[in-house]
Amino acid sequence: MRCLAASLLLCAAAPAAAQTVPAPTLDPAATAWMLVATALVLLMTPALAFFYGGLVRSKNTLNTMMMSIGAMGSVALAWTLLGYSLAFDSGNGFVGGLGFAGLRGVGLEPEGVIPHLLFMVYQATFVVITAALVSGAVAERMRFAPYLAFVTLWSVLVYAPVAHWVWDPDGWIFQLGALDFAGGTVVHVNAAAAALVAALVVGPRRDWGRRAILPHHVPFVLLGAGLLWVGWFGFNAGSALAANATAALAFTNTFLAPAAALVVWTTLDAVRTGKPTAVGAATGIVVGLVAVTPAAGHVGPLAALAIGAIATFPSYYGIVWRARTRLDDALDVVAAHGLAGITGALLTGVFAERAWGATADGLLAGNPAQVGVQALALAAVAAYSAAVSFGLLKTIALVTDLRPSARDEGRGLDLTEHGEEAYAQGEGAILVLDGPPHPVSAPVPVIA
Amino acid sequence: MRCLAASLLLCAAAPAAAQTVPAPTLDPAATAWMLVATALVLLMTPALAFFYGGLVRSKNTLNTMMMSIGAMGSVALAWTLLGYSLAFDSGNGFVGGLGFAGLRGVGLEPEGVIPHLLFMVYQATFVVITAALVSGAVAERMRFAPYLAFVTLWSVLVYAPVAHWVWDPDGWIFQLGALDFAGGTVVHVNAAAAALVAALVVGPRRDWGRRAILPHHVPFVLLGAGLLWVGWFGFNAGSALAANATAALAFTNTFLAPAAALVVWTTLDAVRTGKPTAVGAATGIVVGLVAVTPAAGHVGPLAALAIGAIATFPSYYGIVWRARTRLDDALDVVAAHGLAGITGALLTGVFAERAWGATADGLLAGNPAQVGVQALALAAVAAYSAAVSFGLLKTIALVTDLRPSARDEGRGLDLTEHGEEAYAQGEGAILVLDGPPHPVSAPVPVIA
Amino acid sequence: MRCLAASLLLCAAAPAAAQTVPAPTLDPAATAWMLVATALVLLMTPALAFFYGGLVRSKNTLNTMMMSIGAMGSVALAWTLLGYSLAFDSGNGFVGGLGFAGLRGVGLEPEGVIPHLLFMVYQATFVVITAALVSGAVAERMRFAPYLAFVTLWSVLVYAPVAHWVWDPDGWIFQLGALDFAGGTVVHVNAAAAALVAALVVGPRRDWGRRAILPHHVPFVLLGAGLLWVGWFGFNAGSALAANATAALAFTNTFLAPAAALVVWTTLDAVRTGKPTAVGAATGIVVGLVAVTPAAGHVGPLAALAIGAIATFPSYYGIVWRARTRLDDALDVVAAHGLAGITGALLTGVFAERAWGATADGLLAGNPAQVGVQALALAAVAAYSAAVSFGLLKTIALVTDLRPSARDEGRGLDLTEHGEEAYAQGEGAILVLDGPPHPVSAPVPVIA
Amino acid sequence: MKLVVAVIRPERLAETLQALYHADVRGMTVSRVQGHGGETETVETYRGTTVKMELTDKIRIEIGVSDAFVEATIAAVLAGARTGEVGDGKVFVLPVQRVVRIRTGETDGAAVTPVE
Amino acid sequence: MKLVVAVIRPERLAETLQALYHADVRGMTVSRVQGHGGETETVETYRGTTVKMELTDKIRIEIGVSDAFVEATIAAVLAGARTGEVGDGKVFVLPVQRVVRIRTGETDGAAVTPVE
Amino acid sequence: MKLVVAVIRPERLAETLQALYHADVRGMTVSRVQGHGGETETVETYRGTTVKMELTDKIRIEIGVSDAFVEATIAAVLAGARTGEVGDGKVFVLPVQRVVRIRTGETDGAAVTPVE
Ligand SMILES: Nc1ncnc2c1ncn2[C@@H]1O[C@H](COP(=O)(O)OP(=O)(O)O)[C@@H](O)[C@H]1O
Ligand SMILES: Nc1ncnc2c1ncn2[C@@H]1O[C@H](COP(=O)(O)OP(=O)(O)O)[C@@H](O)[C@H]1O
Ligand SMILES: Nc1ncnc2c1ncn2[C@@H]1O[C@H](COP(=O)(O)OP(=O)(O)O)[C@@H](O)[C@H]1O
Repeated sequence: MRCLAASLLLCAAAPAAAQTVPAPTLDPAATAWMLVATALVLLMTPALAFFYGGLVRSKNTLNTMMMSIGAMGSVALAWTLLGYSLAFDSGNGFVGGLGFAGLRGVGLEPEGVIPHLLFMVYQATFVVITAALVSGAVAERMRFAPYLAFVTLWSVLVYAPVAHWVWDPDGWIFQLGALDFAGGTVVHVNAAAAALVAALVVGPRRDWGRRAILPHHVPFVLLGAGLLWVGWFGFNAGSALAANATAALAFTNTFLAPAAALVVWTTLDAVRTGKPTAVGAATGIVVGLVAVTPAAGHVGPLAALAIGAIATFPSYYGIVWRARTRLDDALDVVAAHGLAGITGALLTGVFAERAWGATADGLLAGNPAQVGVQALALAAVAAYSAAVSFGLLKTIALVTDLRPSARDEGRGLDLTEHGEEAYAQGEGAILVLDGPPHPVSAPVPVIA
Repeated sequence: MRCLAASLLLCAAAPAAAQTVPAPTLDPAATAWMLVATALVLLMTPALAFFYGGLVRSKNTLNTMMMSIGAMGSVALAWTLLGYSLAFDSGNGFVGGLGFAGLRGVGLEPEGVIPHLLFMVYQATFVVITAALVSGAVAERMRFAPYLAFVTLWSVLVYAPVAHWVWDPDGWIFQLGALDFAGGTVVHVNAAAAALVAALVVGPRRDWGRRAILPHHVPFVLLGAGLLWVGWFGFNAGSALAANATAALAFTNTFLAPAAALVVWTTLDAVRTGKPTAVGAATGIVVGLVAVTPAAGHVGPLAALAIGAIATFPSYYGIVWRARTRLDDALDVVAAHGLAGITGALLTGVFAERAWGATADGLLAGNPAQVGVQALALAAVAAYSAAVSFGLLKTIALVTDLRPSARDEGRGLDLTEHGEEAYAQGEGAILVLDGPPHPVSAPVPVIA
Repeated sequence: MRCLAASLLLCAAAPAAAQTVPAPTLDPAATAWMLVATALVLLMTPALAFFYGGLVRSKNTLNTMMMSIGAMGSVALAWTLLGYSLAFDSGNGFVGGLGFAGLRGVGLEPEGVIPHLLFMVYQATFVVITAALVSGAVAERMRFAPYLAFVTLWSVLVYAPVAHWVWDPDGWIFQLGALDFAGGTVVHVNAAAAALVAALVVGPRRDWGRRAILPHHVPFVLLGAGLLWVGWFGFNAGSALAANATAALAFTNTFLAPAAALVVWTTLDAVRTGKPTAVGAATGIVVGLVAVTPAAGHVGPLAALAIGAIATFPSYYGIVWRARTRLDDALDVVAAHGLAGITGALLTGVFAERAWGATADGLLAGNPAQVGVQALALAAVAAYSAAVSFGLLKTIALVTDLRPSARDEGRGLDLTEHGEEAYAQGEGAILVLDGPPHPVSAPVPVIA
Repeated sequence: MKLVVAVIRPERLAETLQALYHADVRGMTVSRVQGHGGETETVETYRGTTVKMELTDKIRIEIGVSDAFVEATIAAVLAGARTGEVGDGKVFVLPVQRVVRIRTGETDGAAVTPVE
Repeated sequence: MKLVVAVIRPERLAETLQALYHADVRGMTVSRVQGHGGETETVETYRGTTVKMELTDKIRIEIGVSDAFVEATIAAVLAGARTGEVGDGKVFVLPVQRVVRIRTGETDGAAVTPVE
Repeated sequence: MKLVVAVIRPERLAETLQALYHADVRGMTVSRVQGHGGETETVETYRGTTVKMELTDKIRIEIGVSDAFVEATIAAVLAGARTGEVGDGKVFVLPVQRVVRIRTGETDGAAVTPVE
């Protein structure tokens, strides 16, 4: 729970961690931690670029990576200049005001116990990775420009209001009392709903289901998963917005849930096919991380283990099932982020405990209503994100093609969208200089 | 020295860093640092996956990487549920109690000056990387399931008691006064002893010594070494368990020793073969890091330079010599971690100075007995680890084969153990759908 | 601005962040942050190894990477033993004394609010990356030994005095009042001047301009850029030397400037060739980071956006133009670090504001003279660096060849300088044992 | 005995393999190559450098067949690999003087008799 | 003049090179290929996708030899590459009309005379 | 119809392509191979292991030409690929019985007539 207004309460509730923080001063230790946490969350976007980039075919490597890297530019700017205000300025229950637009009034004064600008940047790293997550659903067949336009607009029109609903004390979901510590709903379910719609609107890859499409670089997938895990500590434990006991709890849970998910996923793999796969291990880690995200500062460590283990099942079987459908969610954003996000959010409603610092108890602590609140929040966010995503994509499609031609898709988007190859050997590459490359005297081609 | 009870003394002894820390409260700055240090140590395991994965042939890349990644699941869980208690619960001189089993009583209350759960997770990241280190000795020819069973059991039966011996105030080696700041003995010599035994029990690769076996991806080795160095700051400076002068000293030494080792190793390479190799540079960095691990918070910076430089020699010549023997310690765990760990631990006994914060002086400060204490600790840990490792491997071998068949070993473990290729081109891959892949009318094969 | 003496003033000036820090005690939160910041800056050197290594042809991958990794050894030692003293010991306006040589008197006592040794190591990570930057200009055709000798001597004879000029309160540029928060001039322009001279003295690659030379691994370039961005937070925000509002401001600016540069660069690419390239995106990020380096703690966030956006233009067109000249600055160090460093330093003189913590106002705040001061500092540093670099290279050339033979250059420096291949397949590799590899009975070669 | 060498588009490999399979051709050797022919060149840009790629990725398939099978094999390749666009590739038929199966040392006809 | 083309298992390359060396064959050209034949297919799984790999890694060796050397060359390949398991590969002998050594322009016999 | 197979140094590929282009040869197929011949071996060291690399990177070019073009093609390869140092490579000329253009099914002469 990263609501600023509530942080004092939270700290007070955290076992053995009561600290009286005089509200309006900077806390250097919190600042130190949040500087690092922000850097860690930023790391997640290049990490995702490798996670996703390794899963596609080599001819689409750079395009897939650029879908993440590109978001670090345009989405970051859109957030800074507008989205942040819509999310965190006080407004009504549905959207924040324009008071912080263009960073007006956002300076070094404390917001909670850290400088306001640092809080803004920390949140910016969230929206960047959220937007980048969407790209997995449309990998290998969406053109770069409409993709970037889509996620940039989405970050302002969907992410910012949803963040306001859930995290701002004014927000209607916040006021309902839904628990979302670090963004299970705001980040993962939100992105997955957009991903689902994007996969459907853009349509499947032309050779999907007709040809085997294999990950071209599994070590990159493992690199991505490893760096994502490290970065996720900033994501979850940073959401405590201070270097306190809540941060330590969120950190611990962010260690335990993926460890449990990794063990369960590997076991499911071994049982189903006899072979625990590396792609599976990487996926299991991410699923465990997603599932614990809404719960991280609200549940105890054994509950985190349970959440990581349980959340594995829907995602695992969702992935296996999806491959048999006609839904070309190329890198399984819906199964990995959507299903695990939903499971995590619902289980947060089950396992949350005031004793561990949650602002509300969950089912097991005697408050079954919390599960309903969680479900409502999920449904609202997913529906809103899906609806606006649909409208956005259809609108962009009026202006430009969402997809490359069949020929370009066949040759790979690295060449056709970016004019580059990921792994160039340089053979047969002729340098184009100012004059003609090699002066030919009326070529009389005889043999071709 | 990470013993909690002694931390006050330590701080007091550290030059110009006397701080009076009221024992039972959380220190936010220490918490901030330890959150980060824990994340950094966790990063070391994926880093090791790349260090090791780059050194093997491409057909065994994923298997080698999974040996590290897999430990992040099962070893982490075993530690959380049992190992931590055996290591850090009060017990007798040989093993801790079961008081913390299942995380009973491990909450957010301060342990030292940080939340107890954070201390537990910090230690968990140590056991994960220690277990993963062992895999280098059996790379390219041990089956995944028995490997994972072995290191998981080893982490409970060997690592946890040894950590208790050395780091718990009850531990018999602790009480002897052996110095091991961040785990030269507990981590590196311990892992190397297990690695030696595992290499011998599993036996050499079938083509070892008969064929040239070359690292398939040296940039990965450099990536691993670079990330290991960064992570190692968490490992060594985090072992101060606070953001104090001792942490800064350990950090400094963790910068200087590998720098010195890198220079010396590169020079030895240039002298021996005329060419300073990249694999050598990466190895030199790791050796310097290993050697300074036991010394990091106990010696001054010039001593750290000396330790890094001196420790290079046994490891360098150990690696050259080992390649001429029949010991197929495939990735030289014994030479890089064992010899450097031993050298570092003994040199800690030489260079330790109370003036720099050590709890005992070393040889050069007039206490030659410390070297003997260090040697005793090394011998005990190595012997225990070797003996139990032998028993464990022989036991597991009763249940399942430790090794793949000759055919599977030849084809590579990625395919045979994990059903994947690291770098799939997708050529000739036929999608298996629910029905038969391509319906054939009574194939009458005429040509093959 | 990392001048220690001025840090109190700075903090006092930073809006809403006034803290009274009792000078001679350690600040644990500052220590926590600076431990991390130092680790982050160290990460930048392996990151650069991948950024540069991906841009060259595969036959020169390891050599290019080793040019960065090697600096982590010899340059680090030279700094520790001598350079640090020349830079930060009190001396005259041009060079520091020898008081800190061999780390004499450099211990755990506070320097500012962090342990002196930590300050020394933090600065060491700067000189390492600065030296490594130079390598991009001579990639693919400078021998390793003279390269390493050059940058090591350069780090002592150029970097250390220049750091003294700019950052030490005694330094003549410091006293002029030039603003260089984290090293736009000391690091980037300084390195670029050396790079320019080195490219000219060493001469172009033999096939430069005659053959297409393509980056062999663009994902590595993106990995490098991503890790550089993360590390740069330590570089810029760490230069506040405390976890305070200035650090938060520098951090924010280090997020915004590259985001803006990324957007502008990608747009320029799309406009010029119709295709936004991944190499371009990576380059844009680096250029934005370079440009904001001198400004990071001196300007507001909107100014940082402007700096990132504006600095893109000279670097972009500089790179396009350079490829048409005979200057083989292979990886465009001059355009990416020199031009962006100059632009950033001048714009610091434009946008600096005391209100944001700068020690002087810039042009827009009514102090046009600051731009002149910035220009003078740039000219002096560039001229000194270029002159001494020239002398050093010519001197080294007297002792040994700077370049490999044409044949070695053609075969690639990995093989000829390091005796390794980056990506060995192992085919046709014959193990050399003690005896002859395969005993041959008087080979009578008939066919070749 | 003939050696049929076909150079095809990578994206038609699966179809070509399937067509060969239907034609009861089982033994073949495949490699990744690059071809130059009538296809339009691609332009790539790396920083200030612009290059024309004169080579396009292709797949080379080498199939040893008995004389009677040559026609069927060529027909299968044509059926599997054709898109009708420039760049579909070529088939070369080379004479073979001898074929040996390494496993058994059998030669010629026997060498290319299937296993099962 | 003949061109002996052998397709062998990668793990037998070192032995095959050695056998050729003993047979005094010095010049050859080697490439990585993939083969389809009688070997059992491998199954791989990537998330929900299961695939059969119809191609197995092989090495192709191309050796230009004078007619008198053909037998010795084939014998060396057979000796070095055979394991007796399905998948050992094939040797094809192709007629060659001309050989030119690029360095000198020498043709035929002279073109394949060794250097030292 | 002939198939001209040239094995050359990678660093001479650009020049060779250009020479072929000037000789009006447009269709060809190129692959990365490794060769063994008279070149001195390279020594590499990986930790304690020292190896001799017996293979050197080469490029293999396969060019289908009508009989009248054989000489010009060989001359172009020699002009483009020669450095005069050991390791320049070889050219083999193989007879071809039939050529088919996959796109159109045209055979022989017609199959190798250019597109534009
Ligand atoms: N004369 C030739 N010799 C060898 N390979 C050729 C020849 N001509 C074409 N090829 C191969 O066939 C591919 C397709 O040829 P191209 O002329 O582009 O198309 P098409 O065959 O449809 O006219 C080329 O990329 C090349 O690999
Ligand atoms: N007819 C053929 N044409 C070309 N290559 C072949 C042919 N038959 C087999 N090969 C090559 O030989 C390899 C081994 O053949 P296979 O039939 O599997 O085993 P074996 O030769 O032991 O019966 C194949 O993988 C393929 O590369
Ligand atoms: N008999 C041969 N058969 C096939 N390829 C050969 C043969 N001899 C040489 N080659 C190829 O030609 C390359 C150069 O040959 P080499 O003997 O080293 O030099 P040169 O041709 O200049 O005497 C070799 O690396 C190999 O790829």
